[in-house]
Amino acid sequence: MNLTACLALSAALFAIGAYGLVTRRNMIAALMSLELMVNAALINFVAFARFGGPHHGHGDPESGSLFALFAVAVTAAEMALALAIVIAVHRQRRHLDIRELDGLHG
Amino acid sequence: MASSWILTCTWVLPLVSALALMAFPANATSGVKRFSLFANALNLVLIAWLCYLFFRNPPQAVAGSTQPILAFATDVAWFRDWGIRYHVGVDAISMSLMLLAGIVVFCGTLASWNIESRAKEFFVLLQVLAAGVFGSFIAFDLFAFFVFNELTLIPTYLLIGMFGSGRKEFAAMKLNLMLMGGSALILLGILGMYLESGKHTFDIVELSQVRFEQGFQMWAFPAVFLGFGILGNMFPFHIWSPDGHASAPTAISMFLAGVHMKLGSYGCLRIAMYLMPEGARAWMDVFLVLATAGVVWGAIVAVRQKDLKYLNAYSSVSHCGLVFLGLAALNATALRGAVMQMLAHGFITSAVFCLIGMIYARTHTRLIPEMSGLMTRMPFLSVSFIIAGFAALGLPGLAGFAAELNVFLGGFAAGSPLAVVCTALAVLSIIVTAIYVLRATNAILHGPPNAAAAQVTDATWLERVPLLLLLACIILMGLFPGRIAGLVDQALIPILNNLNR
Amino acid sequence: MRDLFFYALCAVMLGLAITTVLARNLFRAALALLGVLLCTAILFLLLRAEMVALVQVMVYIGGIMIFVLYAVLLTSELGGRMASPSPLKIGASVVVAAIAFGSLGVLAKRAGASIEPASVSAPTASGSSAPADGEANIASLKNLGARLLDPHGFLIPFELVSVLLLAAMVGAIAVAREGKGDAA
Amino acid sequence: MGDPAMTGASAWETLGRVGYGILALPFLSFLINGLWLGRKSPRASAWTATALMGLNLALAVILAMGYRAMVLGDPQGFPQRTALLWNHTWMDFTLEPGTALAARFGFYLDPISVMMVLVISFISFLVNVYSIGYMQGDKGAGRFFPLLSFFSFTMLGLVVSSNLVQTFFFWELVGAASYLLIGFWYTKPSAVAASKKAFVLTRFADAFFLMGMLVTGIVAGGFDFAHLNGPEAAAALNHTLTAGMFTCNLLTLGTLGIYMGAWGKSAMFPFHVWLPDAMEGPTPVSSLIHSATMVVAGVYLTARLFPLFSAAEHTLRVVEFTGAFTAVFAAAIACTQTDLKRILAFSTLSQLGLMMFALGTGGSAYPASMFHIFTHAFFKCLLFLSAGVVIHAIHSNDVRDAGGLRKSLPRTYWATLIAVLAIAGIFPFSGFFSKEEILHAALANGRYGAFLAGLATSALTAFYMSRYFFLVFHGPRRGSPAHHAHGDGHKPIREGLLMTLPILVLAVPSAFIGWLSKGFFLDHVKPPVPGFAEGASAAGESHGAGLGGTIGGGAEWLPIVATVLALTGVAVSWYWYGLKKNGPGFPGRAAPLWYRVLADKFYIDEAYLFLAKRVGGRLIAAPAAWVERNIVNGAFDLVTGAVRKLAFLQGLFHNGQVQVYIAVALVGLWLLARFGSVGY
Repeated sequence: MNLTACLALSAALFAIGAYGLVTRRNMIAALMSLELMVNAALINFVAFARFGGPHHGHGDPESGSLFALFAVAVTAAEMALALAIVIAVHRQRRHLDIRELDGLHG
Repeated sequence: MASSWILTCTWVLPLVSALALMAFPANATSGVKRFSLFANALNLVLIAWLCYLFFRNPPQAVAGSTQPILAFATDVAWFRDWGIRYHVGVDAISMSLMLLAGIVVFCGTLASWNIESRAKEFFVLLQVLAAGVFGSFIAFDLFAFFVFNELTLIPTYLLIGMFGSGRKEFAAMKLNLMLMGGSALILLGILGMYLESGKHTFDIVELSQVRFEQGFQMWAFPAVFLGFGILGNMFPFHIWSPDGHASAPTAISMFLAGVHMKLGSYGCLRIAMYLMPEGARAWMDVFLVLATAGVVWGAIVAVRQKDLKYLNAYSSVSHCGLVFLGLAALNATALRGAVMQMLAHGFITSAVFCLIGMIYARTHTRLIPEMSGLMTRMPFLSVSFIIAGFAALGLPGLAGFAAELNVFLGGFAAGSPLAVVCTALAVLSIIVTAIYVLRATNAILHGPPNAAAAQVTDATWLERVPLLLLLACIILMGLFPGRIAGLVDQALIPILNNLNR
Repeated sequence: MRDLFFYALCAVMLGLAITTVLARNLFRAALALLGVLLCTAILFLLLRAEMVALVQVMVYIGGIMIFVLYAVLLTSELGGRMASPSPLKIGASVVVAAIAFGSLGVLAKRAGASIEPASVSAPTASGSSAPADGEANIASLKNLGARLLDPHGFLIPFELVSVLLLAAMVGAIAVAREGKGDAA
Repeated sequence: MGDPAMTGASAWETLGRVGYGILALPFLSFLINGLWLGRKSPRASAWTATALMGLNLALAVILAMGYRAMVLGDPQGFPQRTALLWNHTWMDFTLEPGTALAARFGFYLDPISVMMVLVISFISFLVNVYSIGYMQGDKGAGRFFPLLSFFSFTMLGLVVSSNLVQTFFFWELVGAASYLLIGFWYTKPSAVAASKKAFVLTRFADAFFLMGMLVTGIVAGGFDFAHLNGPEAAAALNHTLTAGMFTCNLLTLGTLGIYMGAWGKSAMFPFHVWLPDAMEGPTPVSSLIHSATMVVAGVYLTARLFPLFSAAEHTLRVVEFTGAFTAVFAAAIACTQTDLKRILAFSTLSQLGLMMFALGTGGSAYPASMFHIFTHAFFKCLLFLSAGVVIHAIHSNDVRDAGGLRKSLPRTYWATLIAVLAIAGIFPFSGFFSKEEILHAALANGRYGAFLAGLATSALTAFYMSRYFFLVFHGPRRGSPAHHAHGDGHKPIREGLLMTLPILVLAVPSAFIGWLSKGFFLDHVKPPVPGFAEGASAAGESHGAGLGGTIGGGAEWLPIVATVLALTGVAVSWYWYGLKKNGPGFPGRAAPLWYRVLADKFYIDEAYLFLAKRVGGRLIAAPAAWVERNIVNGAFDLVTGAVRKLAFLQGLFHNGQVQVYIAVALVGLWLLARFGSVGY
């Protein structure tokens, strides 16, 4: 158990999340994949806090933990909004298929 | 000089008024109009006062000097590290163009009085556009000039796209794409000069003392001249202008053709020819041919136009061709003719576009075959139209002739066979000009009045003011061109000295 | 022993993560995600970040996952199966995921390599080669609290987060609320 | 004025003010009536304009007297009989540093400018008086008088020009004023078309005038007539350019260009087509155009630059040929026309041709030509004004509707008779003298072709003018259907005083002025060339080919031949139209081909129409417009289209699918990590 292993785990989680984010057609499922990716980021924060960053040679455990905490808070806010949007979209369209929601197409 | 920052006010004032207009509630249409009219009138008064000061005591150029004598100059560092300065000032050329711009903006504001929806946005954009043009005319730093020049593009796009008619999105896009293309060429040349000079400066006065290498000028001159030529409506890059004018609202047509295009020809003279005279001499035969082609082509194509705005747009191509012909003939009389033609065409074409807008507001058509006998119902507008038309076809006593005479005389005096042939062709184009001008006036004003003419009314007093102002300028310049010609000659001395070095 | 536990945890976590992105049933996917989050909390404990682990359990599992489950319940049939993506899309997504993993993996390896040799050469430093032994890299709750409320530390972000959360709350309500027209 | 003490500086100053006044009064009338009074009260504007023109006439008389006393009376001080009242620089052109080419506005006094000022003021005044009556009740009367004043102003400005640029300036303004006046009844499509035709055709010629003027001015080094007419200018111009296989003499080129302007303005063939159509304007305007303004401007310009022209042999031949041809050509057409005013218009063309070819034959014809301008102005004005009375009376322009008006319009009848005799060249009416001088000069200069053309023209003129006279005033009243339809057929025809008074006044000079002023023209009217006054002196010989010769040498038989020819013409006409009471058409059942060709004016108008519509419109302008729309503009569309096609590729990634965006972003992340400096 060292920094590399933790980072590899987080990279794997991130990749899996990315895969889900790109393939899932259901908005909630895509959001859950997004959660996986955020989780990977959290792991990174904590891992660097524990094993030290590349430049300092040692970690700053409080900062790392606090960054993770902030990230959690931000994720919570994000999820709250995202799920609100999900509810709103579902109410309006009766489905949650991302592919139908192509309003960004010029 | 105590009043040195006064020149800056001419572009700050429209900009500030634009900001102030933003604070107006969206539905305060008449308040917005009154405020912008007030601001533009104030600016016109300011410019007129500056002109008065300038013309009362014009700076006299030293005979052999290649440096312009600037009035009301301000020169402060802007981005010190890059040698960018805020250097403004006026000589007779820019002063008279400033006056033109001030008058056209003022008249354009009055001509836009019938705009009701989104008036606030319209006038905000108009003021920004005006600020850009005023700034460009006074800038004597390439970077500042470029910035002001770019400042004009976005409002133009939005004004045509939002307030235009017909294929307005296409026209706005076409216009902006072409002008941006021109800007890219200009930027290329400007940066080239900046790097090539080795003086770490964008200052026009300083760069004018640099003798750039022939090899550099051979590519940089055509780039800059073409870049400005696109803006100045040079054949065959004029194609943005007919669509643009036809789609633009009246004030913007007036402004584009009357003032904005002049920025292009002004840039050709002030930047391309002044800073790279050797390139100018080497390339002028090419531009001579292009200019003549524009003069003749614009006139011939105008004969077949049915839409009044297209007609005047192609007439502008022809008349702007005369500006370039004057520039390309490269002698004192022709250059002076070019400058005077800028002024004359500015006044004339603004008046014509203003009239077309007013006629359109009454008949709801711009198609020549759909109008007839308007003179019976609107004598004032018709007489104004005839005067403006006569000015456009170069009738003596009106502004167009005074300018054309100089251009033609300079063209013949240029001596080279090519110049003489080109000038002769350009002179012959005045026949075609007479044909299309009279065709339009006869068709829409004369003849038996048709149903469309039955309901129209003559101009209101509010509409008469801009027309009278523009026509007064046309007549005054046509009757007494000697004074302005003498002043322009003074301002041309440094440019000519550079061209002859 | 600790390493063994770590790798087992990793395996469970990855398995659950894959279930999350592959499960046809949305509810099952949500449960798998719950598992992943739980395992992450355990991982945090292993990394001696108890506070983060606590928050992970409370906020994520207690809050966000409940949100998600509610959303699932509100919008889908529980037994419903989602359509599987097209093979082309799977292929493309695998490539994307592989690229993401590859690039991050490279970065991870470089990061690890840049730290571990340094710690070998300087054992007197905070000893990241044997993090279990040293206490230097462990955030005590006391220090954490002090840093969080320190005006020169994280006080301002802390306060900003509260504003953010408030804004998110108001926003969520505004977005999800039924329009005035269909409320009646 | 004859007092030598008066001829000091103060007298010149006074004369200068008179000069300003002569130009200012008509302009003032234009401004007052055009901007204000015309709309308020057409009647008041008519009287104001007339009063100002009367004042103008008084000033013109003062000017003429002053000129006579101070210039002609002082042959030592003014050997060339020219003087400048004042001269202001309008614009300087710097061609090379140090040299300046000036465009000036001046008041040039010489015999012909003073003569023209007198004629223009006199005729304008009478036409104004006449118009008060003629335009009464016309809706546009308020517009008419300012324009009429403007027309007089521009012509006055033209004749007093001291400088070629000034001439061109007013030249164009004359054209513009005539455009506005010909198209005065602007709701009438034919009037509108005629005004456009007149302007465009003269404009066509003026483009060449402008070129010729500029080339001449640049090469000769000045635009002033005093300079251009001097030997240095001709010498400076007289060198030949060779460009490949083309050679051209700058003198010929420049003078030909300038003559093109005169060619168009004086409506010489083939530019003559605008003049008959210009009849669409009100009759007073026609009379002004035909007698004192507009068309004589061309002859005047040729005369003004005569010394320069006479140095250019080729140009002089062109002048002679166009003049002679037009004289016969127009006279032949005039014999077949049925429109009152068109007959007169073609007669003007023919008379202008006489004046023009006279100038072309050489120096000794110069006074003859000017003499003819002078006499022609009076009788032609009279003819038009009386034609106006006839038109007013019968409400038609057509001689077929006229006839037998002798009883109802007695004053007009007698005045017209005098004018017809004058134009036909019957002794002792004014036309006889001037025409005889022209023929004399042509003969003396050895230009026999032109001389014969002149003889033929005289005979034809006598024929068609008496035809006009007999058709209108003798024979049965043919009446106008439109007239009867209006229901006012029984209204008695009246000759209003305001309209007949000018006619009667004009009858006096038409009858006597030739006899009275012949001496003046022979003594004083000479091209301002040193040495010319003494006849074929050495200086004149070396300067130009045509300047030699004397007037009236030998050929005592000429007046007799001319009179016999004219009387023959009158007699034939009297036989056909007076005695046999034929209608205006061909005196037979079917008109032969040559008659139809004449009546249809040689189809020149149709040829122009073909040129304008088919060649100009369909072959040049329409394809140009098509090319502009589809090829020049098409280039832009092509470029944007290509960009758009390229953009399609990039559009694959921008399809609105969030997931695609995310995938692209992730690939981007990889690219950053792989190639960027983010990694370490």
